[in-house]
Amino acid sequence: MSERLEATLESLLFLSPQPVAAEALADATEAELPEVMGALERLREHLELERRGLVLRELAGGWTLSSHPEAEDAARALLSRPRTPPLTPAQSETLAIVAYLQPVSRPEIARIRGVNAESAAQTLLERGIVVEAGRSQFGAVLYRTSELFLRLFGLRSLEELPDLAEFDPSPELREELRERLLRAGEARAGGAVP
Amino acid sequence: MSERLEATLESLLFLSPQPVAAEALADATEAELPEVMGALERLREHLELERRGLVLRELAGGWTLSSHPEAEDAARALLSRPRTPPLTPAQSETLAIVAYLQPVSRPEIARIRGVNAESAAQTLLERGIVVEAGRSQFGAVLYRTSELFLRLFGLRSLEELPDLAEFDPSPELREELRERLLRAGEARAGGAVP
Amino acid sequence: MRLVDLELDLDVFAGPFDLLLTLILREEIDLLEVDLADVVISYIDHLERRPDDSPVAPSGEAGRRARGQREELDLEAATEFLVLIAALLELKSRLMLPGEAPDELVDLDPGEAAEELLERLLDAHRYRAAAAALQERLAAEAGHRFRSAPLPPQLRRASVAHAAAVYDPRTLGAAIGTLLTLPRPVDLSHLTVPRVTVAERLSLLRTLLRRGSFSFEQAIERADRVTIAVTLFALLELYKSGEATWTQDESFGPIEIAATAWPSDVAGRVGSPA
Repeated sequence: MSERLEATLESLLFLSPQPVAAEALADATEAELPEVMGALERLREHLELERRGLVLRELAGGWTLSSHPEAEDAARALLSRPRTPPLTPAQSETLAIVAYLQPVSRPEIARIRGVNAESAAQTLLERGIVVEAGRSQFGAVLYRTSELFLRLFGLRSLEELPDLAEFDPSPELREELRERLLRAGEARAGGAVP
Repeated sequence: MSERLEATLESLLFLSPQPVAAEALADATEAELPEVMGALERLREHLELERRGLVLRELAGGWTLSSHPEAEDAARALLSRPRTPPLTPAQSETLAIVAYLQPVSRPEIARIRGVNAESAAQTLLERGIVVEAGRSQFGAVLYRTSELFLRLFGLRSLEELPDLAEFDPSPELREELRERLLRAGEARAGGAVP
Repeated sequence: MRLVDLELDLDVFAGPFDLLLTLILREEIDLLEVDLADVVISYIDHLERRPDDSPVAPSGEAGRRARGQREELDLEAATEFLVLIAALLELKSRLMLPGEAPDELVDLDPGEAAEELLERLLDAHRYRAAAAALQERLAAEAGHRFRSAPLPPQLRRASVAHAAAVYDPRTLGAAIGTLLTLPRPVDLSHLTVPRVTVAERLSLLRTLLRRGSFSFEQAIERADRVTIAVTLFALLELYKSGEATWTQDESFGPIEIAATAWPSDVAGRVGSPA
């Protein structure tokens, strides 16, 4: 019976993403609190002695199972592979702006694209392709590309970004890239053409 | 070392939200596939013999840990939600047709059931049991079962579904139906016809 | 209820549903002449009538079981009816559509049609049995729950070591090229500068109002479309400020405009004797 209690507690903690208080475990298993405390202690020892892949811990909010720290490298290899679905046009544009102008702020990206850049920038941040790089003098968060960005695009350094001459619709203009992008963006957004 | 492999595999499967193929486990642990298969088998046996709260199973093309059924009452008490809400007859019929005929379109499902499959198909889609699978040559959306379907129904692959022929109506029923369609009226013919 | 018990009274046929099927399949009744909607209505009537016709059910456990059993039979019969009527509808619509060969138009091979109906019924039985088996499987799996938890924070960041070059840097150059393209200036040459202002039309309407009531037609005599629109706008302004109101007895009829009884610009007088 009490061996069964250990197993049931293991099941319950396996299913709970958050730590569970011993009282809640006692309620769910219809066992007495001291019984539950004893079973938890035995389960913890058992997992440790048998050198299993799980560790039982008591945290502030209650008891929780976690994976063994020794498995972390393998876990990273299995679960932390970069997510690389094809980039949407909004993501490509946002990433291109960050790549060529870095560091660049979110309001600037929005001005250049003529539309809100919120969700595309958020996705790039979450995937770790773009990272924060301090704040502008006006307090806006600045972005730059990450090392992961270089890897995913097969670049050794930012120097290897493609030369823009090939893609520039009016290469005769000699102004700075940032100025020209902002001007084109404002023309797109407001229609106020110079 | 190989004992460590068992523990690492347990950690990985604890962390993975989906079943993991043995090949992916071998990649992540930098072990050979036969070694991994052996370790998985030992882990499965160990969990069973030690009567632990976890069960290792091969499902949906990979390996996954689940809670032990004996803990189900306590799990229901603690988590206060069913594992998966039961299917209505309309939903299970629709699911059966998708499972055996996939990819299959909504009009085809309706043709077999004799009624519209709209709402049942919608619910199955929302619950992720069925997913879209492109379009038929006439432009109707096609459906197939998902990986979640295999997991929820405890199947390693679609091949494990029983042969549809097993559900053939008995020869007696078949004869009775034929009789009713073709000859039952014959006996009465003449009487009621205008 | 058994489907056998369904009695029909249609224009072209009176008798049990089963017999109708047989006669259709033997081409003694032309399917094109059968109003299938009436068959459906008869069936629904039959279903609704049934509880009153049935003998009083025994009470208690036995009664509950009997009722439960009957409901199951109903479900079976209902499935059968639905499958058959759907198949008949399909056959009928096929008969109504010209086929590729002209003689396909009215040709229904009774043997084939019967086989098709039988196959439909068998399929319905098969998939219902398969559905029941799936339900059982799902119930048997109920105790195997899966863990659903977010990854621990240290695993959530993508690891650089496992990154391969999957994206083409040229997409970035191309995106910048798109962003550098200036939009074509908007061509405004087709628009004419409005020559009439709301203020002008307001003062015209006020002048007309001072002379008494007038029709909208009078206010827009010889005016172009823009002027008509601006005049209407001015009229709405007058209505909003309470200076004028209008009546129109019928749609597209003349609009009569008159000053309101209590001009709002003399608010102090409102309520005092006129």
